[in-house]
Amino acid sequence: MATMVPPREERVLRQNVPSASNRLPGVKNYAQVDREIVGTLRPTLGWFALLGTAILCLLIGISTWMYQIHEGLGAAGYHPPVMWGVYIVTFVFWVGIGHAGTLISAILYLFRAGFRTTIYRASEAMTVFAVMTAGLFPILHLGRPWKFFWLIPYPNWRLIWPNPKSPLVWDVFAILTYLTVSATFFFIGLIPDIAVLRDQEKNPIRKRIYAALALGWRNSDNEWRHFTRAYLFLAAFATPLVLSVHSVVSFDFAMALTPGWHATIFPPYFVAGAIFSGIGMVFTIIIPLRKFFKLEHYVTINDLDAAAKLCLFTSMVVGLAYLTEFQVAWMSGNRVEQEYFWNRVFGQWTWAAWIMLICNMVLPLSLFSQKLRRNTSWLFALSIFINIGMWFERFVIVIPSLSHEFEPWQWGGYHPTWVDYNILLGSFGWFFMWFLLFIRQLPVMAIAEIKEIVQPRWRRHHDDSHDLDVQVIDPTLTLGDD
Amino acid sequence: MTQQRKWTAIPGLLVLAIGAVVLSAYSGASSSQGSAPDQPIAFPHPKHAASVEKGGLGLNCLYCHNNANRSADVGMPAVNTCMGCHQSVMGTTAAGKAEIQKLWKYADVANMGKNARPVPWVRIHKVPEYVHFPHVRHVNAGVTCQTCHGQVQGMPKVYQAASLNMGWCVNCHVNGYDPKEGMKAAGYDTVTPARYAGGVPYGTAGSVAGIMTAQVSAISRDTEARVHSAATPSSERRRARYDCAACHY
Amino acid sequence: MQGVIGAFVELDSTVHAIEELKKRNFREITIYSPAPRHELEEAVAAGPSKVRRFTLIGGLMGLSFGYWIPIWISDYWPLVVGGKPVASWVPYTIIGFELMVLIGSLSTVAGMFALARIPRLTLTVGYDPRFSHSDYGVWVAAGPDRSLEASDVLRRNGAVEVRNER
Amino acid sequence: MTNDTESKGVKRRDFLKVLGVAGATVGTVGCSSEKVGKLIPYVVHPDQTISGVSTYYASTCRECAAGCGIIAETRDGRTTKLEGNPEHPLNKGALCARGQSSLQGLYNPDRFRGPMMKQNAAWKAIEWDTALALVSQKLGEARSRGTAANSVFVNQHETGSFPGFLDTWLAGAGMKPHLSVDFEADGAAIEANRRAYGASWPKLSFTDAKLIVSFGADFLETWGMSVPQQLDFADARAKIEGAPRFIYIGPRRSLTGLNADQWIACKPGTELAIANALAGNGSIADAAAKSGVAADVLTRLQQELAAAKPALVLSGVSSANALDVATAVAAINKASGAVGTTIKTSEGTTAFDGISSYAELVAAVERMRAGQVPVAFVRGVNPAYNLPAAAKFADAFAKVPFKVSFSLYPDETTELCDLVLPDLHSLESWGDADAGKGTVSMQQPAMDPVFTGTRATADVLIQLAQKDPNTASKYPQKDYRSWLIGRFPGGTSAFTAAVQKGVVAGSVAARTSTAAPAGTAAPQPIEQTPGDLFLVTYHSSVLGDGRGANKPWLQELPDPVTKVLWSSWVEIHPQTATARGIERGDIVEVTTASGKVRAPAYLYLGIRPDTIAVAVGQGHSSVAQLDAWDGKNEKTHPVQWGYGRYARNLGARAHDLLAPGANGAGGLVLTGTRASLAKTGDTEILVSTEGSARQHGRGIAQAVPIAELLKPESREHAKEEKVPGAPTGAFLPGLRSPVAADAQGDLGSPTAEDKGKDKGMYAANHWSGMARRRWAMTIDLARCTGCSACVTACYAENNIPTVGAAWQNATVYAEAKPGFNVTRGREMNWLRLERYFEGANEGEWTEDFEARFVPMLCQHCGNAPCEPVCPVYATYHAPDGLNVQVYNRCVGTRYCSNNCPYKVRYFNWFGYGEPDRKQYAFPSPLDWQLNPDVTVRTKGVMEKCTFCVQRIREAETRVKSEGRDLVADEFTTACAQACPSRAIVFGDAADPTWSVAGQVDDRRAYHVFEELNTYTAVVYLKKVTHAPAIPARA
Repeated sequence: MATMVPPREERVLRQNVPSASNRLPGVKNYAQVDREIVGTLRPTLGWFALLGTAILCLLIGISTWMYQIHEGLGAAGYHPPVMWGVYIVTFVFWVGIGHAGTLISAILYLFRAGFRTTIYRASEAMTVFAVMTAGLFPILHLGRPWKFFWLIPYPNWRLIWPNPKSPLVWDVFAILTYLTVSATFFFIGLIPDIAVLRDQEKNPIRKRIYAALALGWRNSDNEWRHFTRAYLFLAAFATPLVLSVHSVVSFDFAMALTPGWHATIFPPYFVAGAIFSGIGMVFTIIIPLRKFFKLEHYVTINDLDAAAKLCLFTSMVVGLAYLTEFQVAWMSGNRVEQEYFWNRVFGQWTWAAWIMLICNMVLPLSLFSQKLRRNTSWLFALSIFINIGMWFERFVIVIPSLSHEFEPWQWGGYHPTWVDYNILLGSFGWFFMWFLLFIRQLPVMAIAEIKEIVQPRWRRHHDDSHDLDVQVIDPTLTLGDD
Repeated sequence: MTQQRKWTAIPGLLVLAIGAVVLSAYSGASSSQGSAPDQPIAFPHPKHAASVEKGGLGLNCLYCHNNANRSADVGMPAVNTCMGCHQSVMGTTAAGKAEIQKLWKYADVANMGKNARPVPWVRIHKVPEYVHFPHVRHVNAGVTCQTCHGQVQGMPKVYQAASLNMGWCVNCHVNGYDPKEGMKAAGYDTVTPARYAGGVPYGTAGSVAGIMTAQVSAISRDTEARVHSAATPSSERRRARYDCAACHY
Repeated sequence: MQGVIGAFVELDSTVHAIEELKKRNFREITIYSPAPRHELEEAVAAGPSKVRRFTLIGGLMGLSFGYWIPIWISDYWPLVVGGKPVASWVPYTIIGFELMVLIGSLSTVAGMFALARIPRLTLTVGYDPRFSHSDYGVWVAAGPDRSLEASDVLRRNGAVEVRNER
Repeated sequence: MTNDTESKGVKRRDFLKVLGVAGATVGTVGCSSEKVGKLIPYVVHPDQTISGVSTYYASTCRECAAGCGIIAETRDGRTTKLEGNPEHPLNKGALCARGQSSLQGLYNPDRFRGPMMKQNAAWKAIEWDTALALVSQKLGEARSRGTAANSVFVNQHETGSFPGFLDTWLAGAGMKPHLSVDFEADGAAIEANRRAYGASWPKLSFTDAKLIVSFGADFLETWGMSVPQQLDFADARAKIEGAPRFIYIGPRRSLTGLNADQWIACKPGTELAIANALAGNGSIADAAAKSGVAADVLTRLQQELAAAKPALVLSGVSSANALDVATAVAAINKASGAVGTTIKTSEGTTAFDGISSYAELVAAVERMRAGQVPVAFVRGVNPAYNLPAAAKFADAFAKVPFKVSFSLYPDETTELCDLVLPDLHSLESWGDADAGKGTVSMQQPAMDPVFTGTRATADVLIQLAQKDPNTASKYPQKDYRSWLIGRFPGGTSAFTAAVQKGVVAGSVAARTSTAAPAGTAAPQPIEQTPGDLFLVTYHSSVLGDGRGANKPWLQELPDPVTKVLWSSWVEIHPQTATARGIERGDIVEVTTASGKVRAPAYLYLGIRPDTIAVAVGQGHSSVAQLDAWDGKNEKTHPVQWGYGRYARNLGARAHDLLAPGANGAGGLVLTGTRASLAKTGDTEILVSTEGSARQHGRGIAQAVPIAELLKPESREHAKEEKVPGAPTGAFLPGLRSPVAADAQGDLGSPTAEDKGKDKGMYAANHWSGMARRRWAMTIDLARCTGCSACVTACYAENNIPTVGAAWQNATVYAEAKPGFNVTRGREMNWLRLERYFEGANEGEWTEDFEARFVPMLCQHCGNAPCEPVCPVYATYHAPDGLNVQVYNRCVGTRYCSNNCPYKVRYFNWFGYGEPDRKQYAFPSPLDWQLNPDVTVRTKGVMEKCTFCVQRIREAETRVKSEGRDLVADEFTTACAQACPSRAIVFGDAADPTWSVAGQVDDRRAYHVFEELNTYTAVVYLKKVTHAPAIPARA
């Protein structure tokens, strides 16, 4: 298989990962990577408690949904003309969360951003689970959820098809594609790491499961060669995909003529918002994770700092979008539009609009301070605010717009009921159930990719490697170790 | 030790799975086609409706189902319609006699019809209730009964001949109803068309009043004559509007 | 298949071993490494991956299918909605794009699977769990006549363990 | 049709044996395999009916005293829809909301199934023979004691032969003539008419009037005969040229008042001063001082009256001096030359002849209290509810040893009785009515009785008489029908012919007036009653005097003025409310000397700040103190006392506030006391369909001053009212186009060149020919009075569920409050009436504001925003211009509703159409009314106005069978059919022979939200405003 190369003099190999040692100074060698990351997989009592809580929330959500299906959507707090409520808000929220994962794993991969390596696996898992969560909501909010498959073009005896002009059908394509591609991307990246687990697992049953999941991966040069290329292409696909998906989600609104929805700014606005909310969620997840899994030397404070800068940037993009919306309404000369925005910010929905503005526009400005950027407690607190703020952003987009449309006679309000809240809770249960299962069953960091930037062992010292922290062979590590 | 290449089986399984899904999408549509429930009286359609040549009485379908050309509902014959003949017609075979006795019970002949009850026929052909199917439109357009109901005149026990699902309906609405096929279904290829003056076929070939000439003629006389000629040109197929609101409202 | 497997702990030794094996005209060499290393890739010097063809073809198929299906659907039952043309290609670009990504990605993965010969049910000869952990492995196909030579090359270049495999 | 269920007491009736293939389309939407049912044929086929094809029976409506002609559409033995009889001289084909709802009286689930008797305070079903024997026995006892003549028979006032028949029967039984009671009738106006014109109700001609002045006469609501009056009023106003101006005088602007061009808000009770001043019996200054109206306003009124001859001045005040006002008004009319022109004394109706006054009823109650009454009969009246609390009816009634009710429904009075002999509904029984001078309106059963246990009272009376040897000879007839035929000139054949048409020349033997009202004690002057605010009570235009409260359609119909439903409310002017810290929805307590009432506050511009108002009609309750119906206690409470499940414990009973005493004509004084108002601290969301009462400049209800229309160059001015971004009004192509207007022109529009593309079935020359038509509708706002008859007609035609009952909310942890779903905006009115106010700043007191009514329904847009967003083509544009909703395809994304600028799409939040759910809107036998041509929607699907597509299909099928083409105006939608203003015209806009095609060209035509380029198929014609001829004050 290996082709002939012209014989040449023995080459002096040189490391070309200059950042390796200063990016992750606490990570010394491959074995340490395996030990520390694989070491996180041991379930603890606290983990079981958390998992139990998540499953409980999920069960509450499921039973509430069953009740809602039986009773009809009236059990939820819909108040026409507000025909879309918490479910669509939460749908957009979760899709948005998903975006940060793909951004980190795909876009930053293409851009070779260094801080990506250690956080991307968790973010990507977050993406997959968030999209899995989001995908439930369009079904959940249907009047007849058992007919959801009518949105999918499949050959049928009725000889009828869905309407490809409907943004909801675009949604079906976008969300399904996104779910498939991000799950594929996630799984492909996991294969070599699962192979590591397979090789290290002692329990025969788990070993078999890992073996099946690893698909017979052997770390051979041929595999790596196609793998890296395929991974690159997937990243290249995922990058426009991530931009398109939230654009398509925004079309759900922008294609309607409802004031407050009918805006050309929506696609970039939504994409920025999605990435912003996603990074918020990444902080929410990564900060406790690195602390409890004692992986601070992997996800370094520098990485968090870099991510915080991204967060600040997207917050400012989102803020600009908010202000642009107001400006467009103000200068449009369209009374319907103006009255709607007035009502949003100073009328019926003041509270929601200001939660959104403060959480998403004002508080993240604190990240201009380097001190706060490097303060994990603040980042964590801020990330919670961002999550809340971004949920309310979607609330503000969906609900006030519908409640204050063209027909003054049909202006209304909206009050969610316990059904809405339970299902919202259930969605968090569903998401965290998967996430908790993930963190104890699969490596939360990409072992192979970290190994890629960790100094390999070298036989000889190179003279010109003075700027590098040259690795010393650990005499304790011999074949058959571990 | 050799390298094993069993992996090819997995994509194969995948293809099978997709195929199964697609198939089930079609098979999921399985209607009650073919169902033939027991009726309170084993009414022999062949005896009544089959042509005289075939040993029936050649009764017109409309003789009993007399609303088919005036209403959305075809109507079932009233008990006294049955009794019109069966007061005197008592059957020839033992089984037939027994069934006619059942009819007498419903008609309560013993008490001069004082406690007569309707016959609770078991329904076989049914479209969902959100489908508006006006028999009158179809019958007056010349669609023979047998087109949808099958050759009832030959069914000792009536069963659902067509699937009655939406694709089946739409097929005819879009591609058109072929009068020739319809007439054939009604058995008109076995007798000379000259016997009929033309008009809307309400019965089977050979029935006493197979064609009702008094009705507005939706099928011209030459259609009848063409029954035996070659393929029907598509322009002569009878088509109906096929947007959703034609039937669903 | 017969061959020799050598395990290395150092990257440069592995590279040297590979290069020497190639010099000695060993044709079938498989390298195991815990992470992709460009040094190894260069040493093996295999051509570019053919995954790209799958990607291109898959993407194009997805794009054309993604345009075709909505246009076909619209024309199949030509209902007017909102006064719009029955088959309007502009919005169908979205479906075209999404299906391009979907089918393109899936065919990329399929291509990678096909080219890398995964999934496979059994690990092949010569594989050792250490190769996913921290060590590099070089497996070289060598008949009984050349196995000694191969072992020698490997050992000389710093293999910590060399085994004959069959 | 499956018939495995049969509710108890419902007779398995002959027509049920019919139902054949595709019988009733009472279906749910789903795709599961169908449960195979039974095909039940007739035993003997009836000659007239074809199963699946409607039969129409002409009859007479009995929901109010007017007696309009109706046509009952009957399918397979069940009446499914009432429409006005176009041949009838009174209503000319129109029918009001109450008339439409007659069906829900017929099929009311709380109707008595058969006779019942109270034994030891418990009710028990008995046999008719037992019941009749008991009545005979009690009557015999009374006769033998010689007290029979003291018995009282209280009957619902009605026109026709029955009152006379009843009096004869009573005489035969030794009793005095009956009391013919109608709480809604304006006794004062009737008495004044008698005195002034010699006729109790002359024909009023609005078309001939130059000026209409109403002193509190709500002639579009409960005053007089609303439908004929409304028809005439709308015709008068639609004349444009020479249309009369209309001035309304009264403390509160009723629906009639909102239709006036000018409102003169006088203090309650001071109409007399104004009327006298206008009649020349008093000074303007004095009137101004008393009434609180500026003198210059009254002067101008006087001048206008003097200038506009003939005028039509009406009096319908409800204060103690009502008779004096009515008399003064008659004088004004005489002076303005109205008699013979606008008041046609010779063409009047006898509908109000022989009516008994409230005072007579009170006198009878006092006789009961004195223990003089041995037997009391009550039929169709509910004095226990309708008499003021001050009359203490229950106590007096309890003193009567034997009380018989003929009521159909378990009302308050019946609960106090000892025996119920349930009558048949008017749609199940025979009768006749006066239809104006020289014509008789026939009443025939449209179907067999719903409950076989019920019997027509007239038949019962005949049976009773036949049991008595003394009277048996006088009643040889088998039943009342035979009795009627016996008296009918021409006998059976003429009778049968007359019944077919519904009206026939002739006259019924009207009952002559009973004795002149006894002098009643003058009530206390209103100024001397306690309280700081005047109290106005009035009969609800929807529920009437309360008799409509048990019909869910009427409960669900928003009050045309306040838009409140399923509850009571107190109208307070915003200024007064602000001063007292009261907000909309705050529960206030209204106290008078007679009692208290708690109800939520409704802030209303159209009421004087020193006045509050409460509507009569709600507040039914049972003596047994039954709780609200919860959907389950049908078993434990077989009789839903308190006027049925839909009326019980809903809102407040305004009668508790009324002061005792009668007006000069012996009529009930509804505006006779002051009241005090207190905030209770409780608050609730007012059950109302009103969003914002202001248009916010969006040009939904547009209007044009009459002066503009009369200018020769008015075409340019027709588009006076600017809406944002309004295009030039080039909407006609969209209406005429076979494919509506498609923005891209791909499908061709009549103005664009055909681009040669295949338009399929949307092409004008397509073989299906569907695209030749463009169904459209015009709504003339100059005619529309906001009466809401169209709304109920739509409910009746389209199987629209009512959603406001307390039990129609979710099951778990959900509020069981009447109207909860409505407070959540979930009402299903496919056609709603929006009422916008123009002028009058919020909170400011002024008489000078305008109300505009807009019926809002699906606009069937050519470029419908709802269509492209549906992911499953559940809504699309049909080639004949309909915006179609396919229920069974709908998955319920509700995106279409979000994208509908008109907000006319309604979602099934619960399984209102599924019989096994507590939210089921049609508990048996209400479901018998369901239109078999319209799918009953299941939960989770969207629905909306279909332009009555089932009627379009029916017409198409009919003309196909008859081998012809549709003729212009051959059929119409339910709303257009019912409209008593003739404001709605439906038809094919692409065919110039249809009326609608001409109407869309009207210079007043406009589309709502034209700037959105939706190319609607509903065209509104602007309202016409009439400024005073004499300039208003500066």
